[in-house]
Amino acid sequence: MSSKTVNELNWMIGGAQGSGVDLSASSFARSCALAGLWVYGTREYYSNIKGLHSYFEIRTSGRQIRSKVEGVDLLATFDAETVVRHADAVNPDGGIIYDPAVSQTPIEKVDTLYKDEVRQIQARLAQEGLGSDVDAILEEAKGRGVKLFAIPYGALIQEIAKRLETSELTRLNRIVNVLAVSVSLSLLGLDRRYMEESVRQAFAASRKQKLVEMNLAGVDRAYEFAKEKFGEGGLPIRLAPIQNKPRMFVVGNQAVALGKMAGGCRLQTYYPITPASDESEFLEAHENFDLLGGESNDGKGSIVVVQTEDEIAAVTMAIGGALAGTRAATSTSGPGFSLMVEGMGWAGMNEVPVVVTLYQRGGPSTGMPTRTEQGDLKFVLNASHGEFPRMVLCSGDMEECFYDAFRAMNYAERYQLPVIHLVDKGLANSNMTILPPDPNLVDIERGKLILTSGGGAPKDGEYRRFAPAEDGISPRAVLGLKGYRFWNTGDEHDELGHINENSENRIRMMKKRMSKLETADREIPVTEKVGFYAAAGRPDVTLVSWGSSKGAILEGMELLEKRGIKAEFLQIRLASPFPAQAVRERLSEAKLVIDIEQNYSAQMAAVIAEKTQINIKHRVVKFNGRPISCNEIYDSVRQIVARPEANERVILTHGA
Amino acid sequence: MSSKTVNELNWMIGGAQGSGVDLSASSFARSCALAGLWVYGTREYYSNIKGLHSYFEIRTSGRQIRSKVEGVDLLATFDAETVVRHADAVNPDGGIIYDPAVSQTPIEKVDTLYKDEVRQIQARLAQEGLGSDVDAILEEAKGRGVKLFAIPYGALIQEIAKRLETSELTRLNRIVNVLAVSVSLSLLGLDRRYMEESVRQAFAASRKQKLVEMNLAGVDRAYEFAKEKFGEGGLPIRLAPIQNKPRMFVVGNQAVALGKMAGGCRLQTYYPITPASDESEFLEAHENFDLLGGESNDGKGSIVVVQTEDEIAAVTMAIGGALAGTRAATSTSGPGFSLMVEGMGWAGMNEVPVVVTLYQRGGPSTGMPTRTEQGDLKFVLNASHGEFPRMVLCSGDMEECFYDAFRAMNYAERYQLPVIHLVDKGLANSNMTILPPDPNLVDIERGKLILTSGGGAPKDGEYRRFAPAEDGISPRAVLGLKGYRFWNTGDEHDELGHINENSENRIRMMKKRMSKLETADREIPVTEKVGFYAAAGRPDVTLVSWGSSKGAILEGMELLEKRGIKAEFLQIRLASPFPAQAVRERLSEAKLVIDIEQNYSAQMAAVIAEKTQINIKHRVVKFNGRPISCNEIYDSVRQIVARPEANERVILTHGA
Amino acid sequence: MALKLADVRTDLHNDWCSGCGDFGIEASLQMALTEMNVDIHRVVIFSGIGCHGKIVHWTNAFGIHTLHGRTLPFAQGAKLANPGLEVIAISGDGDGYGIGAGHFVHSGRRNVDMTYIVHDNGVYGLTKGQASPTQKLGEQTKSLPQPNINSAVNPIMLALAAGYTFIARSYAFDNRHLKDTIKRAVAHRGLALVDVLQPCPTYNDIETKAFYSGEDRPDPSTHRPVPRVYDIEKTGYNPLITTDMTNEDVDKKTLEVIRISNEWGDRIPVGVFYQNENVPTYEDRIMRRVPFYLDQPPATQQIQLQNKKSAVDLSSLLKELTIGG
Amino acid sequence: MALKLADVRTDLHNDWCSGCGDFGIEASLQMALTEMNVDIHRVVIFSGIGCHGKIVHWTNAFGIHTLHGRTLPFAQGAKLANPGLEVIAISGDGDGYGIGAGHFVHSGRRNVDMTYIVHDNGVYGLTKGQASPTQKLGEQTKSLPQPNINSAVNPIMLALAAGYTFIARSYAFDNRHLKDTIKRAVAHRGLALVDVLQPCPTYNDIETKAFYSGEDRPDPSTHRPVPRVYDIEKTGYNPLITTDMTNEDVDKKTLEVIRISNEWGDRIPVGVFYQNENVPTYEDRIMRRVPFYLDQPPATQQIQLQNKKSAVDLSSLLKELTIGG
Ligand SMILES: Cc1ncc(C[n+]2csc(CCOP(=O)(O)OP(=O)(O)O)c2C)c(N)n1
Ligand SMILES: Cc1ncc(C[n+]2csc(CCOP(=O)(O)OP(=O)(O)O)c2C)c(N)n1
Ligand code: SF4
Ligand code: SF4
Ligand SMILES: [Mg+2]
Ligand SMILES: [Mg+2]
Repeated sequence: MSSKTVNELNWMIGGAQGSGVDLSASSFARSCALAGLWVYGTREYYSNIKGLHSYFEIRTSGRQIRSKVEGVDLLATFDAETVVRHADAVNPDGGIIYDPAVSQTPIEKVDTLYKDEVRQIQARLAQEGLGSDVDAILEEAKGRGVKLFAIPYGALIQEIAKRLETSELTRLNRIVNVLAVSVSLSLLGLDRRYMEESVRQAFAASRKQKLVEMNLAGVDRAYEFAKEKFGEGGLPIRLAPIQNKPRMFVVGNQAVALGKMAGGCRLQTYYPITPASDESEFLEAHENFDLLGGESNDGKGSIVVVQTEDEIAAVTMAIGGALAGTRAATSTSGPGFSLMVEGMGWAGMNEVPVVVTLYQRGGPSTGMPTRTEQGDLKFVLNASHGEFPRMVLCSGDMEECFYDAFRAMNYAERYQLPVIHLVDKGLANSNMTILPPDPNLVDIERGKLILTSGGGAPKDGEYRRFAPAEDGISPRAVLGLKGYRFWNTGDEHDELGHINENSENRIRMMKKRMSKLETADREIPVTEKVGFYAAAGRPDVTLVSWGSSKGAILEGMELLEKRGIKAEFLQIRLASPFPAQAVRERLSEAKLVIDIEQNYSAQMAAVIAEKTQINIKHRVVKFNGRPISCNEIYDSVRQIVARPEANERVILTHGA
Repeated sequence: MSSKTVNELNWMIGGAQGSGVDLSASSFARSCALAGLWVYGTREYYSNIKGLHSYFEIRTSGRQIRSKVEGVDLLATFDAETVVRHADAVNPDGGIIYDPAVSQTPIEKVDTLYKDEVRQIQARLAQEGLGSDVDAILEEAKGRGVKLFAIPYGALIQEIAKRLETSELTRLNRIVNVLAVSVSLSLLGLDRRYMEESVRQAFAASRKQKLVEMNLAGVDRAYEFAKEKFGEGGLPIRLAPIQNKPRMFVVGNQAVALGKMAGGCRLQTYYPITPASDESEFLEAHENFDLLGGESNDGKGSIVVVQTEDEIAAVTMAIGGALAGTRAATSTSGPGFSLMVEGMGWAGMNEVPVVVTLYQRGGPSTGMPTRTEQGDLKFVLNASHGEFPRMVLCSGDMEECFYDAFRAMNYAERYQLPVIHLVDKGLANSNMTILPPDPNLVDIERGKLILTSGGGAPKDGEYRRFAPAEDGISPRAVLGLKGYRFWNTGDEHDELGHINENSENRIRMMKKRMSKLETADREIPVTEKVGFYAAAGRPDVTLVSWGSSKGAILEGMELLEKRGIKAEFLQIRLASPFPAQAVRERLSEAKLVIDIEQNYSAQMAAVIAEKTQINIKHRVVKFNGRPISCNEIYDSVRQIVARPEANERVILTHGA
Repeated sequence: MALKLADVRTDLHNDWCSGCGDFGIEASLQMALTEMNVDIHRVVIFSGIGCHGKIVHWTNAFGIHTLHGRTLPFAQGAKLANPGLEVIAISGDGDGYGIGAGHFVHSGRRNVDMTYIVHDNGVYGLTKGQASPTQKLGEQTKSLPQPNINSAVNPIMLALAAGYTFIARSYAFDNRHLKDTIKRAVAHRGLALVDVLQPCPTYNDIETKAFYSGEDRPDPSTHRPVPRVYDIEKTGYNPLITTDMTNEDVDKKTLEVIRISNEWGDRIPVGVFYQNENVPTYEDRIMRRVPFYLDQPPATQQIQLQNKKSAVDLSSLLKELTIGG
Repeated sequence: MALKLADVRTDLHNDWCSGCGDFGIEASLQMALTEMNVDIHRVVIFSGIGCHGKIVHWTNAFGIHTLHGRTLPFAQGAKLANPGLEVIAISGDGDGYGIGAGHFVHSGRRNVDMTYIVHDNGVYGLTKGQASPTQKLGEQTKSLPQPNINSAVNPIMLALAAGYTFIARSYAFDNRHLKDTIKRAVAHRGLALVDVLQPCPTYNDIETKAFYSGEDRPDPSTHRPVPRVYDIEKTGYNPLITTDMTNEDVDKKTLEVIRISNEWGDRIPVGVFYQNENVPTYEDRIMRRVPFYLDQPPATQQIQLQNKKSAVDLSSLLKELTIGG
């Protein structure tokens, strides 16, 4: 069996929302992680609470991985729909686990498929001379070499019920998930103890011993059954434990939450919205946290999380908090941000540090709430009427989510302006194993903040909140600080903060505010502005991108290199102030530049054109709401490199 | 007296808000217009109801004029502040009308001056060795050659009271305005009958005979007094009647309102905001209007104007109306638009024709509510999360306000998308004489609208609101039309309008929507996209601009030409879809290009860079909230042409 | 030609959770549509964002699924543009009483002749169960990490304060009552609110179906559950404000509405709380300014002539603005 | 050290119209500030956009002139970040009851311990006199082209429905009453509303100073005007909700509040309508979750160590998320 690939797997599980698919996926991932493997998982689901189809892909590997890959090695299903939707994604030498009880289900009876989808599948099967039910789909797969593993879930559950001497079949039915995962792991040859531990950890919080027992019985029976029935299963992949170092297993919005916490955020306001609210709920669930060497309050710090009546209140309440001197943030998605723009302008005008984490999702309007997109870049760069400075950070991966969330809090206070931290659903809902982030890599920098009377005391006795300053940044006092009275207004104002419409004052204040962006541009090291990943050798192609495409691009580059195409990668991390010089330098030397983005119009390319007058002719865009895979990067770049003139704009379409 | 300039005058009047300055200005302008002269007037005022300083400049001429000019020929004042603020703007051979009763007022007693302003003026006077009161200012002016005309308003009013045998001195005091205007006109030699007629017209609506009498008595006494006292006054300017053709005398927001009305708008929603609400109030005051050849309803049509609870309601209510089949619009300024962006996205997603007239004003945030700016361009181009097509029209003058308002209604229905009509405070609050616009120059084009059952009937019996179409535009039915049921949702949807998250459907729908911009770009004639004003001969410089700078640029070009600088002018009228080809063609041939804008960052230059990769290095910007004058154009362009390398960015600062 | 239920249902897959009270509301609404004396082609249903919002897709009438919290202004825009439409606006409690509270209040001030149904389930369903504005202070439904920190609004009282002229409450699983209430709301001249108590089995484990139907408290003699929900009109309560009532009478009625609306716990009142047709509708008010409004509302006016030119005769207006001549 | 009025005034030029009721409110507020037992350095005043909004610039305390309609969320943010601040939020009636109605309602549900003063002049002053939400249906103030088309809200009732725990009304030109009411509002534990009847001589020619003071109706014997405004507390009314009251008592009081608040015309009630300190404040509610909230609120927590590193010890959290090891 030496021809087997070891520890390179893409596993998929699907099922109705709310039927426990998420639990399956995480217990699979956890088992792998417990075995020391690296994991990268993505989640796809509809804007629905229960019943519509959702699926997870879990990649696992012996080395760290950070993107989605095309082709499923093993597809675990327990309903008809998952077979129908995903069988065609299974690699020719992969496998499908299915329930023989659903194999007779006609396609048109899967009523959570759209009518068009049913018609398309039926037409395809008809063309191949196949029937029109799940069996036909399975047959089709088998024809391609896919191995089929029938699991009589019902019978297995009956047996387990007997063993446990229980009659709670409804509850037991839920262990169908554990069965599917366990059969998978057995087929892949991973020792059952990882799955057992995974189950124990999963139910640790609930403290329901009964539940743990049931599930462990499921693991037991499933491993047994698979061994008996399929032996080694004939799959070309094996999973083998490799080490045992601790790893964090996080989703993107947790990484952001941790970064905010470490970065000093003590007031988070939010209005519920997918996929942002998970972050706020995580913060709320951890509102009391440990302090280093703190004696007072039992060494506890805390964050106040407020659910507001809408996003207008969320942003303005955060601003109110920031005025009082706390680091304040809010978190939202496109529709919510659309309501925040007036507040952003006020913060810009009054030089208030406030951070908005924006989880981009499919737009416009309500769009595709649970799908990913990078469609809000130009909006946030220009949001709100009039002109004021703002900073925009774009995170490309889990680690950047953490550090950028931390840095956003710093930037906001250092430059006294609103900061937008751009992430997206792809990051927010992906989970992966990473090495624990180190909060000590970033200092807390509060800039010209006056927290105590006497600090940065005004020379002439009168505190002037908007006093002129070389770098545009005036010493900032907080509400309630004796001797530092100030005023704020959304109107143009004088140095004290009172309304002032005088022409010279206006010009001075506009210049002062806008010049802060130049200060930031000067002070921030280029490594925080762009990421650069050189090619091994003289590059054939320069890829430019931002945000969550990063992982797929880095892995796509490896694939390209294997085929002799040397790619380098310029990742824009700071969209405002825009690192025009760095970008111009990189791009003006480039041979062939390809802009890669998850939106329709290649928004970053537009920004680059505006800021550098470099027109990136070649563009790879994806806007179907599904994240980019490394293979799509590989394919599209190869296509363009092969025939640049014929492929100026490549639209990626993968993803079910 | 043949050395006198005839019919070229810049007259200014100032005073406290609410003290009747606006009435004075319009009666002056009206008198000139009655004499057949062309008029152009601008208004400056604070965000205040009563008491703070406001002033009007009225230019009048024998030929049509369309911009502000530097230097005042005759300054009419009746308070101290106006003298203090504006005396220095009076041309050396001009004049100042003032009340000797205020000449002893110390500068620091003018408490509506900001403290800084007081200090500055005092310092200036001290340096010149002058006192520190109004007299000192007058003396300073006199030193420059300015003529002073003292009008003892109080005494004159007493006399008039006696003549009229009235004791209503408080009411009579208000005729101080009429006195100042009449003295002005007398000094300028315009026959008093124009002023008399002007007074009659001004009070025609109020039907208060007494008021008319009082004011006519004022005209009488003022002319008398001026004649006695100053004779011809020694001013180098005369006004002489030239013809008597009817002219419209309009302010910008009336021009927009008329264009909307003619353009078929029948539902206007609004939330009060400066300087937009005047338009809605004009519409409301004229909600019942005449129809051509209409028999029903006594030949009356009507528009429903709704004051909403906020701008979110304004835009969504307009959208609701549009869905029912009416042409619907709303009107706002920056802060209001900031609240409308979510609604815009919904309209974009659901392909609903809705028009938003955006009166730009000084930003960001509350900014300078009564001052002008062109600061919202990039915001409206990118407003709201995600990507959807929108059109953006930019009007450059009164006539364009009318025709663009009309066309905006057409475009919205033809391309089934939200249209933003960008104007600004400079246009909205300026008034001028124009030839009456001709609504017949534009056809009403409703595009693929189905208003009656059977029109554009669906082939397969089922109406599909978002049916695919070559040009991206599907036949559009309205709510309540039998046989044409449809659904809408902000979510991505199928052809019927139901939620659909399928990947292929998503790609198809995104392409369909976005392609409408290409259709519009193809169909709309270039003359509606850009204005082009050639130089007389081979141009030395190409000016690029948009919106209300147009008038100043055209007149500035004339001034430049006199000094031998030949300028051509490219006016961007359609900002989306952006006429990239036309602009690229014009600019790539240009020798020296100067971008002129009324904002801080030269936003249109950024858009041009993005769309054409042409970087316009030279920029003239103004962001102090005061409109550009033709002289500022002249000066700044001359400065750049003389030394291009030393003057990449010129900031204009004029205006009190 | 009488409509059948199937006529007013689309054939789309309904993706609400099984047991969701929304099904009851959908069925009642659709039954009301078949029984009502209105032309179904003129019926337009608006909804907001939330689980409830999908109702328009399951219903075979013009269906506009709007933005979160904005149902009311969208709906009013359509109705004012074409008063011939029969407009039914639908919200969730988060949508309508939460983010939409401002519109809720101001719509009452207008009294546009239409119906407003609110799916009141105490939670934000579609965003996974956060507390909605009708959830009580200190309650802790399933998915809350901590007890609810905000006090609840009383929608009946809020509606009264805002000026709604028809205020009712019903219960999602009392089909007949809900259907009849919707019919009465539609028939009402003016803005009609129907607050519908709606179990959300997925996230609200407090105000469940069992709770409303009193399954925890069987009648000692019959052993059958005693429902908490009771119909105030069956107790003899009369919601009508009539023209012959004195100001004191009206005051008294108002106070009674509020008193009853505060009942919760063992007795939960449903029924029509308040109906007052003596307040002019917004349409009536427009008519005073625009005499031909109802004959030629915005949506049906001819705006162009045969030759495509504007139908408007601007001449008198232009004259008004013209000087000289 | 007692403050003098001059200490709490800035020396800026005040640009309200002469005779404006805002002057009365300003004076009363400033007098209250001098008389109140709070450290003026901890006082922060928030205002909205409108004529009223400029009040913070004339007042010598921290002054935040916010956005139109958003006064309340700004103010709550500051108060929650630092509960040691004495926060006074100020709105116009357009600002607070119009565009801000949603925040108005939801702030009531929170009951943050602060004061909210509304300048209630029946118009949108700063945008030139459009009708505000408190202007009555059919009224036509000076600058309206047509009679007002919307019904008025009753702010007292709305506040009650929303959960305000102190609800008062006063009159801009009754300095003493207004000042005292503001002091009581500030002293109140919880969210306190003071609706202030404010003449706008420029745009509201109906509810004028003369109207409120009854200049059109002299007492037949004394020939002195009989003011319309009367103090309910002087008639023996007691606004307090006490812990020993039964539910029925509370209900009765509530209904009385509403009944009185509906009075308008010949008798216009002012005074404290309702005060209930038995409802926990939002701060109390936070304390149940975050025990050290009041000692170490967000604004005063140390977030960094001496060496500039984060003060947070993430290790237990990271462990929670860690697998293996
Ligand atoms: C502006 C905006 N903010 C937030 C959301 C996210 N969102 C979707 S549904 C929902 C709440 C729905 O609650 P409710 O109105 O009670 O409806 P239910 O799901 O309970 O039927 C929210 C907050 C959104 N779509 N738009
Ligand atoms: C979002 C937004 N919309 C509109 C405005 C314009 N605006 C300025 S003041 C005002 C109304 C003020 O009325 P009110 O709150 O009653 O205050 P008052 O002037 O009467 O004191 C409005 C609508 C604005 N500033 N912001
Ligand atoms: S989450 Fe609740 S409201 Fe939404 S569909 Fe499920 S049960 Fe119904
Ligand atoms: S407009 Fe009215 S509210 Fe505003 S300052 Fe003048 S009088 Fe006062
Ligand atoms: Mg709900
Ligand atoms: Mg007001």
